[in-house]
Amino acid sequence: MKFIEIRALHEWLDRLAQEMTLIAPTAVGPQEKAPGSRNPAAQGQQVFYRQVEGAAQIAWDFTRTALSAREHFMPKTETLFTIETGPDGKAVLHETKLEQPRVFFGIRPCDARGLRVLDAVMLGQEPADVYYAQRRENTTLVGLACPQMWEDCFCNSVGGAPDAADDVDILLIQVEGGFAVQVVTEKGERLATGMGLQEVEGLELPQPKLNEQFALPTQQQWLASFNDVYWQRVGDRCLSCRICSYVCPTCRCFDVRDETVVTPQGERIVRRVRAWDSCQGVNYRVQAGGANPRANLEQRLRNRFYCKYYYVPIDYAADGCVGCGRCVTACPVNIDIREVLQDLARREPA
Amino acid sequence: MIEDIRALARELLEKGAVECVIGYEVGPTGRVRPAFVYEPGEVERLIFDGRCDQNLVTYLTRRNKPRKKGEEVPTTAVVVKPCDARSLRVLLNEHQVQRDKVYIIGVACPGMQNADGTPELRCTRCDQRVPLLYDALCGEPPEVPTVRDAYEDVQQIEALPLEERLAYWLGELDRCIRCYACRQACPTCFCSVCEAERDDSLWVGIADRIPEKAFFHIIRAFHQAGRCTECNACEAVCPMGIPLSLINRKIAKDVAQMMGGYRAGESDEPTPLVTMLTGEEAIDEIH
Amino acid sequence: MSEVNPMRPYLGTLVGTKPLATGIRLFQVELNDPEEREKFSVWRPGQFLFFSVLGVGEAPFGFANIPDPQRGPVIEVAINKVGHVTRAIHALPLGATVGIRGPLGNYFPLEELKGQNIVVLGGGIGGAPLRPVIQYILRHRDDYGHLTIIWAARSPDLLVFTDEYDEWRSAPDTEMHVTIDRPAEGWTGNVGLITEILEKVAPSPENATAITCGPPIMIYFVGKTLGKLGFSEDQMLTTLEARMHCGIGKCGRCNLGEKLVCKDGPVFWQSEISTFLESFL
Amino acid sequence: MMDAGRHPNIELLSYSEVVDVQGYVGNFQVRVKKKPRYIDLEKCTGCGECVKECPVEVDSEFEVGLTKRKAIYRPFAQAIPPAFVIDKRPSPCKSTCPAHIPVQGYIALIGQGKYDKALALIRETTAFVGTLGRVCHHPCELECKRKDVEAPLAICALKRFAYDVAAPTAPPPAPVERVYGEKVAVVGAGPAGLSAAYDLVRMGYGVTVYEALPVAGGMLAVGIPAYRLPKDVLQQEIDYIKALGVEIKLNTPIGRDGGPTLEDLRRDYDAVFLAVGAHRSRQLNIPGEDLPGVIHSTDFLRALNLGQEVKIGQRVAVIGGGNAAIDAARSALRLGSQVTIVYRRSRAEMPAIPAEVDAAEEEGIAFHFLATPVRILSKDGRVTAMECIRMELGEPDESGRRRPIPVPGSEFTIEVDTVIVSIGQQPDLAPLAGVEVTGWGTLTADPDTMATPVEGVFAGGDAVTGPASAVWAVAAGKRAAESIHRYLRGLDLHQGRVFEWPKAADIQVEIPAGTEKAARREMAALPIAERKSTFKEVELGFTEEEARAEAARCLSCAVCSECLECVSLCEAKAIDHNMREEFVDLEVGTIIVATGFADFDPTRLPQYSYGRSPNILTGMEFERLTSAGGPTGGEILTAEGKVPERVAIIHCVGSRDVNANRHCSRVCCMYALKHAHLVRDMTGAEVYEFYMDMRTFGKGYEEFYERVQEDGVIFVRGRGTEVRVRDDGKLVVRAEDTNLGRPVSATVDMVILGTGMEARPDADQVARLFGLGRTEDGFFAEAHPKLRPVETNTEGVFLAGTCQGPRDVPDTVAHASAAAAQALALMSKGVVTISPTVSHVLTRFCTGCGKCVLACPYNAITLNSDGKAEVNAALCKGCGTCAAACPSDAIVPLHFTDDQLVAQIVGVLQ
Repeated sequence: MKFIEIRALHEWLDRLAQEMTLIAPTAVGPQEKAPGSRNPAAQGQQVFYRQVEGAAQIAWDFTRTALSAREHFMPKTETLFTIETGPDGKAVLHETKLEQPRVFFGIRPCDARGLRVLDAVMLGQEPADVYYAQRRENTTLVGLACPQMWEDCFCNSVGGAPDAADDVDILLIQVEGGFAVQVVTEKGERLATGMGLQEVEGLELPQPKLNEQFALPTQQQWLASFNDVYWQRVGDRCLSCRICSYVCPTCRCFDVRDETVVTPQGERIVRRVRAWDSCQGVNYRVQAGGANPRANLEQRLRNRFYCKYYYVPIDYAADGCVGCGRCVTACPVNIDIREVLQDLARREPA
Repeated sequence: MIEDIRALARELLEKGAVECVIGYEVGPTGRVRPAFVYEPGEVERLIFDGRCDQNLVTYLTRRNKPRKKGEEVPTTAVVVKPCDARSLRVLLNEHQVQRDKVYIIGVACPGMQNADGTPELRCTRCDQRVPLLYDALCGEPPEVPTVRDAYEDVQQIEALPLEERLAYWLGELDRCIRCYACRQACPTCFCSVCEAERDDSLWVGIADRIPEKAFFHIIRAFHQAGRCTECNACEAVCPMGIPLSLINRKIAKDVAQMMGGYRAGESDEPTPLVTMLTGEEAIDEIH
Repeated sequence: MSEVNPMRPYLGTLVGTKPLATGIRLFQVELNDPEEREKFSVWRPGQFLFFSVLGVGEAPFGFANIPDPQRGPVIEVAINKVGHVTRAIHALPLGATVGIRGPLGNYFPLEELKGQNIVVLGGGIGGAPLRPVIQYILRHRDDYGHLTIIWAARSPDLLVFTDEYDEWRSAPDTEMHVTIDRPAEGWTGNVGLITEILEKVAPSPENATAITCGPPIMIYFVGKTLGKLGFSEDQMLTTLEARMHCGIGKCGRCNLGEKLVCKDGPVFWQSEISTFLESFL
Repeated sequence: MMDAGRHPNIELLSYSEVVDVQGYVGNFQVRVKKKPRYIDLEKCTGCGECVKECPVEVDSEFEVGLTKRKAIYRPFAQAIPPAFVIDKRPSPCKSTCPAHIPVQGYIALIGQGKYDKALALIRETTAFVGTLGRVCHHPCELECKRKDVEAPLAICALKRFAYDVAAPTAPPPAPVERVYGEKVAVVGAGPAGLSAAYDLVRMGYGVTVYEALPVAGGMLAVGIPAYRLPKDVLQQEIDYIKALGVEIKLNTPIGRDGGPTLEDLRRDYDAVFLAVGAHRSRQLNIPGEDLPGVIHSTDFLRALNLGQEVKIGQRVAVIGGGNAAIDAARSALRLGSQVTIVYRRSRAEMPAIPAEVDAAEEEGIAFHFLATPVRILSKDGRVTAMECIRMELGEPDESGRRRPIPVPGSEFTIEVDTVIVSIGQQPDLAPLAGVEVTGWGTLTADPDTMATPVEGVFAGGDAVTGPASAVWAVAAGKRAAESIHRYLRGLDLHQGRVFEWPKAADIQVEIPAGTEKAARREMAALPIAERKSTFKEVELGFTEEEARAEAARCLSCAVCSECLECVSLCEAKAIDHNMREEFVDLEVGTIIVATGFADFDPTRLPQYSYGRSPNILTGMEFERLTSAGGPTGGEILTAEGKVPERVAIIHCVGSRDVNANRHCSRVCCMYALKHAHLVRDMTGAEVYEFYMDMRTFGKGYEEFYERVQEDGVIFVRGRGTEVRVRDDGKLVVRAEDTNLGRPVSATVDMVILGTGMEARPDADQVARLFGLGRTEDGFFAEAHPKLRPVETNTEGVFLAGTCQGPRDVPDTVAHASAAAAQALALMSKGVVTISPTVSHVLTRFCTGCGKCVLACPYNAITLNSDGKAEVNAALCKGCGTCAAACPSDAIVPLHFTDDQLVAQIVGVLQ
């Protein structure tokens, strides 16, 4: 088993940060906020995956980041191209440039698994999304296994594991004095050459503590429940606030719009941007004539659950949910996807 | 108090006086959340204590619309704390809720608590223990020595030099992901299409950049001027932990100062910010 | 960029425009790059495209014509002024540069319908995506049986392609009926909903396929009426509309249940629609 | 003015107010409130006879307070219409009185020495003048506004005075002629029953009163001891009622002892009024209550009042704290006993009239508060003592009083041989079969109309309310009488009746400036020693002098006292004190607003000492002073009645002053010159004019200025900065003479302040009503200062005169003519053209919050049945205020959309 000492790891990371873009979990925001707040986000600093300058900025002791790794592959906002006027007065389109190679360090296994879902949607079917593809290609994922499953996590119920190496290029597992290192892919291999790994015999890997596993509803149960009043009852509580889709590692809905910005220097920049969107928004599916097939809140809420567990598997042959539990923690009105799944799973197939 | 609420809820549901009672319950993982009770047999789910800090009035706007065109609007009972009652008053003033379609179960408020059991900050500066309006009052008003809000938190920010204040806000707003949860949780944000989400918006794009984020929050704050009841719902739901209520409280403080102590939702008078449109004089004073 | 970027539009020029009805105009676009023009020239009736006003935005529209061998691939779309993009399109001057993405989505399986009688039912602006169907059938007139065109609008000023009715009517083995919802001054033709005239015309379901396009509620009721006339769900084709931002199954917006209108549609058999989890209404 | 008043096409709605304006140009609906004038305009000849006997005087508005006017008055000599008007407002005393006796009226009449008229006036309302004057608990006095000066009027004592002094000599009344055939039976000859009988007989009905007791008067006769209400007083009043034609059948109980039953009465009479009172005592329910030494106050007082022999012991305990308990105690005292009152609450909670409690204490009655008997001890069948327990006060009960709770182990004993129980009474309803009884053991009757659930049967008084006060019984009787009349006439029992009078607290009364304090008179009382042994009346009543002095303290809150003197004086029979306000709905096409201005109130500028000397006058006051109809008959005199030797006139008071109004009032210079000329001309006094600039533009004005200069008026250029009142009354005016550049002063006898014009204080209200804008100075805004000086931004509404800005008479006339011409132009055209720039609602975005409705200055926006905003294009002026107010961006002014504005801005910037 390969092993790296903490100091060596830090040195390697510091080097990496010099050479390329290093993204890693880091604490953001003011230290002192409302420590006792009922809103977990307001209690203190939150950890995000952000570009860091070196190992010192990396947060090592964190549960899961406030936002998933998705923001680095499908940014909250990205410019697809700018529109300029050429010398002949005709429009010229300039597509966004390629990003530099980067290392995504410290990605949790569930977030990495989320990328698998995004891959299926964005790349799995022709034509592929070139922007996503570039970022994906240029990034090497160094995963950091969870020592345990946290409150609200349920990756083990949806086929994942806190120390799964399936979707990363390299996986680090914390052990006494350093990290056990699993190099998973060729891409990982290339990166690992500079790491200075030691080979340690008989390294014992800790067994992460798991949360209780529960059974998921079957396809039949999903089908049979579509028109159930149950959704109305869950929807009663929903605020349509969209937090769930924004913190989700696999939600990929986007909006595209053109915008014209005049810089303070008087330069007029016209660009086409795309930005995150959420199926929970009231006007998400309004049609030109004003018709809205998902005008009701419970229809939109239902759409989200079905998208994860029914539509994505059918349309893209991937599991739509990785069980990271972010939506559970963040939902201000405690709509708990686990509760919904278990409620449905208990139903007799019609 | 819990028993009073349950008994009242049961009576209302049994009589058919209301279709649904909105209150609080404890979810399966022990978190307190809004409860929608339709059957008299389910009233035992209802609870009330210092954890019930969500503003349930938010749900009324939605329930006040007929589900299908022409259908009658059902009557809903809702558990309302003193702060929530002010939001409700604003909604009533602005025709978003029909008074006869809502049964107000007022609760004498013990003050809300943080997760660690300490009193919520906003409750320490609130001097209302009994809602300003209700159809029935549950619980005995506790005598909690409280001070009327002096906006110390706002004053602290105001005291910062301009650059620091700007830096503070840009730092906070940088985390905003434009999820609009603040808006959705806000009882008095009820536009059918938000200014910040209009396809044809001339003023704010969809991008997740600081100018757009700041613009969204500023628009929201201005739209809340004279209407925000400082219920803190926006801040309580923010997944990024942005101190949103500070923005609104800053405006509320200014409104109170300029409009003779006006506090939103305390009377059925419309907000003076609409009715006092005498532009010229003010311009005169500036120059 | 090595690959083709599906989000990048081809640039074209607005070469012609004419009013069709109140608030509705026909726009003719020619792509600038001859290579792209060639690639594009294969669109089929029922497919759609994204029309960009650069700097304002893009929106999806059905093709309103089929590629014309004589004129070259001039793209025609009929656009109703309803939103900010369509308002901008209506304001474009001739010669303006526009963006076109497509052709996207599936199409009416007209090849498979050869030899059949066709009933075309268009409501309002919904007539636009059916015009290529009519054009295609008229161009291949001998391949098809009887053609019934039923055209409806709320009022006379909302009827589209009125200047082509005579041509359509005079085509061999073709009948055309036009109706408006409510009586209007100076209107001497049929008055009544499209379903009423459909019942009156009562086309035979024998070896026939009905192709419908219009607002959701019209599609729903026309489907019912056709059913009454004996059409099976496998004899009804329709094209659905949805709000979308990519047209290629990525943006996640246009789904009806597990079906994506952009990728799995926009053309559906009624038999497919009736198995949708989610209603399009 | 006369021409306008007489013109057949001009309808003058005087004494009226516009309360609502709806609609838009060509289609205004105007709602006008016509205040009651109490004078029929058609009949009033304007002779002025009515004024002569009016006892009420208030400051005359027209004479700016320099003279007085009566409550019935003509605003000014040339008023159009020339009719009189009565200034009548609600008064706390009459509103509070359960029987609504016109208190202020009889007090005014007493004040004028018209005692017989005072008595007659009270008798218009009630026959029990002397009785209520003695036993009433007079809630009116609690609310009398005079209490804000020093103490309320002794209203009750004045009523008694009117009776005492006038009743003995008043001729007995003639029987009232029967007008209606119907007969009414009244059960119970107490205050309620007799009051109903009194009113009904005067309306012209036949009335028979059935009384179980051998005397009439109910509790007044058998419950109240003679030292409070002498028997002869009550008897005289009952005799008065009988003389009108009321038949009283004594010793005739209903439903028992062989008397007729209620059914009999219902059969034999057309209506029945049950006023059986509450004569049955409540029981203590403690051991020993049945002992012979324990009696009930009702029995005790009844026996005493009926002259029967009553045996009580030496040591008497009275249980209870109501009036009956006090009456029983004081009566027992007069029978020679030692008396202790035991009451379970404290003195503050006693329901008895406080003065009665005081009197009892004075007479030597002992009190045990916060105690209640638990048993009565006896020896050999005779009461020896009473064991009591102490109480403490707990939470308030449903009566609002704190509930007494026994203190365990606090028992104590009082040695007594007689116990008089007086803890309340209830009606004895057992004989009245068929009536509905409440949980309190009282009769069920509508509290407003007194109707019972039984057809044709009404009920009131203690039988309905439980034991209450005499005046409440009188009130109930009166209400019942009105209801019975309506019932018998087939009229609605409710329509047009006022059951809820304004609460005294809600009646705004301004205490006239200069009201001096004057102590409340109290009646003389019988010496204590004499009281203890006799049943002679304790209170002795007012002397004439006392009564008139007390009456003079009345503040005339209602202005009109309703003494009705004017009614008898008016030969044209034009006065109707029962007029109500009316609402008139008008449909008009155009509106001209000519609401005038307000004279600047110089007390706002204290440096001018206005109000600190009567010789500092406003221009308007001086104007009245010089008028032949004014207070001095047109002579210019100081308040001391002397011809002034030096007079100062100060210009620009409240005008051209950043501390008051910045505008120039435009007329002051000219009127100041006129005043200077008048003073010079009429008195020859030296006149100083302190002016800033002399503004005498216009035809003939400068010439007049020159003439006044020639008159010898001394002009000082510089604002008068201060007026000081010297100790000797002379006035010192200071100013800076800007010509000389140094301060100057003048000592004068009179100062005339050239007060300016400003917008009326109610201008904001009027502006809202008619959808008018206002300029910075507060006057109504014209549509354009140069081109559209009479139009407003609300189409169809025009301005005339000083409501739009200061102007003099000729300019006002010209402005008014212009407004009339504009209105006519619009009317003759018959159509209006509106601008296409109107607001448009995008319903998809509209949330119906109603902000635009509030913001729209033209009332052009309403919420429709879908809860969405809707713009009336005819009213909309396209001002865009709504668009600014709309938080949802759901309302746009057409042709000024955001897109269009941005396009313009971009165009400008490029």
